[in-house]
Amino acid sequence: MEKKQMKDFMNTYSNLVQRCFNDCVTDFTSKSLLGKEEGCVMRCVDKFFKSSERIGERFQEQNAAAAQGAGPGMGR
Amino acid sequence: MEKKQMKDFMNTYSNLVQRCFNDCVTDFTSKSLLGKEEGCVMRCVDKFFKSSERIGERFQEQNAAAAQGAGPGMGR
Amino acid sequence: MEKKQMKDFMNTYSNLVQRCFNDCVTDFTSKSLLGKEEGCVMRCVDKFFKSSERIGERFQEQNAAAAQGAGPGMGR
Amino acid sequence: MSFLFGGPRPQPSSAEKIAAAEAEIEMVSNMFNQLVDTCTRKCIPSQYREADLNKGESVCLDRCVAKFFEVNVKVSEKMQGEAAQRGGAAGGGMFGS
Amino acid sequence: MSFLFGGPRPQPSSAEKIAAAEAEIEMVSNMFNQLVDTCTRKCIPSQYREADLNKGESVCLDRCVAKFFEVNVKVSEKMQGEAAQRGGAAGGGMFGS
Amino acid sequence: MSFLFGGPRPQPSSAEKIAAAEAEIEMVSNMFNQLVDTCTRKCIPSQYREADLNKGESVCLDRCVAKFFEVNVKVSEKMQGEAAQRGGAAGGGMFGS
Repeated sequence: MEKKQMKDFMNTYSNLVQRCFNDCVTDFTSKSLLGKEEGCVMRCVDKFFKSSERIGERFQEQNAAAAQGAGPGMGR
Repeated sequence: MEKKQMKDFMNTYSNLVQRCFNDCVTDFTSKSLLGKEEGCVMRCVDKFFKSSERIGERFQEQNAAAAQGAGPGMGR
Repeated sequence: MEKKQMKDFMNTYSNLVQRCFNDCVTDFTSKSLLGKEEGCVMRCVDKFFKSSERIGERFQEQNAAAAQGAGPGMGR
Repeated sequence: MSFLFGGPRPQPSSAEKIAAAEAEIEMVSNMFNQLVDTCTRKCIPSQYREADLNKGESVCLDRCVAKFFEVNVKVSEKMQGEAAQRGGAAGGGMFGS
Repeated sequence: MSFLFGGPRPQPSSAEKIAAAEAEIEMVSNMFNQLVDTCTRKCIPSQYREADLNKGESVCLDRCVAKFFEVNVKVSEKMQGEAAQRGGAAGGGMFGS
Repeated sequence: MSFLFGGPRPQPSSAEKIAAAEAEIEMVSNMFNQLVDTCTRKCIPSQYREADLNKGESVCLDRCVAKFFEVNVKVSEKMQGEAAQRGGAAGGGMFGS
């Protein structure tokens, strides 16, 4: 199960890098990151973690509500 | 192998939900699904299964043809 | 590990086919590949391998540099 | 994820129970990853002008999660309904009622 | 999927046969999922105005599947050709002739 | 991928070492696939007018790889920094300093 956790972490990390790279790095006339690209990547990472955290909170609430309201009544 | 089937089913289900959500749910000024969003999702699911079924039929025909016409002759 | 290699190969192959199909095949008024679609697919495959090769070379250089310059100094 | 596996069923063997539990864990984990992917795409502009979530983005994420759950419920109810129609008496299938 | 594994080869061991069979099953399954993904994207507009496939969509799906197979054949022939050129006499590789 | 696992740590058990090595191999392999996917999307126009890489495309790929590594370094440094702040003395975590 620890292996699974490491894999999950790796996946999250890879997706994060790919997304932030994709969204922020668009200039290939230079070989090094531009200042604005680096800033964008840093904010992208921050924002991704804050978003994931907020989504995680809502996700747990919804899951808890679904578990309680069980069965048919929960789909409203 | 049963585990594999379950996994495949899960993947299909997840992809279906993600696609229909993505294509149909675009309004985030409300917290509940709008009538038109729900309708869109339902038609999306129906259409996805009908498409998969049709693609599956064609896929099997092509596979059978490939197996028979074997080798070089089959690529026409 | 050989199984892993086969899987990797399959993944590469599938992604390649999907990408070249997606980018090159856009006409569904005919049942057979058009000449220009086939040409596009062939060039797409060639270009994909040449790109992968070049990326692989750069990737190894960067990895080697990272391993040598170890730790803090490498991130420039 | 009770809406996905709900309803009474014939008692499963313990191997089946474990497989179902593992599948459920993976399902929940996948669903969460999809949620993050989908809702950030829907709610967070890709310019990343600020590191913090602003009010509008936060509210959008909350609503996106709620709607995503609702869609899951609707889709799984629909699939259960159809499986029940087809499967009839037999039962025991993935979405058997 | 005979076009992917075609041609005479030195007899493989049974472990190799099993591995190849498993790989082929997974390959076919992946290919089908890709087909569904790709061809629905190409042929089904994302507004979902109707639950049924209309005539145009149905025909488009049929042609899409046919063309997808054709592309698979062309690509694998191309790769086999190149592997044969490089590999020369030795053989036994994935796409060995 | 030393920037991902860098820095002194308490000696790990050999099982941990093997798990870390396997994870690293898979990580590198995934990263390479992502690189290919991302950089070809960024640098190769999807019309495929010619089979060869032209000068502009080649240079774009080189720079794309360099920038991708740089982003990996920045992101992992950032995550290590934050993990260090939170984790404090304990250490031993994935990104423990």
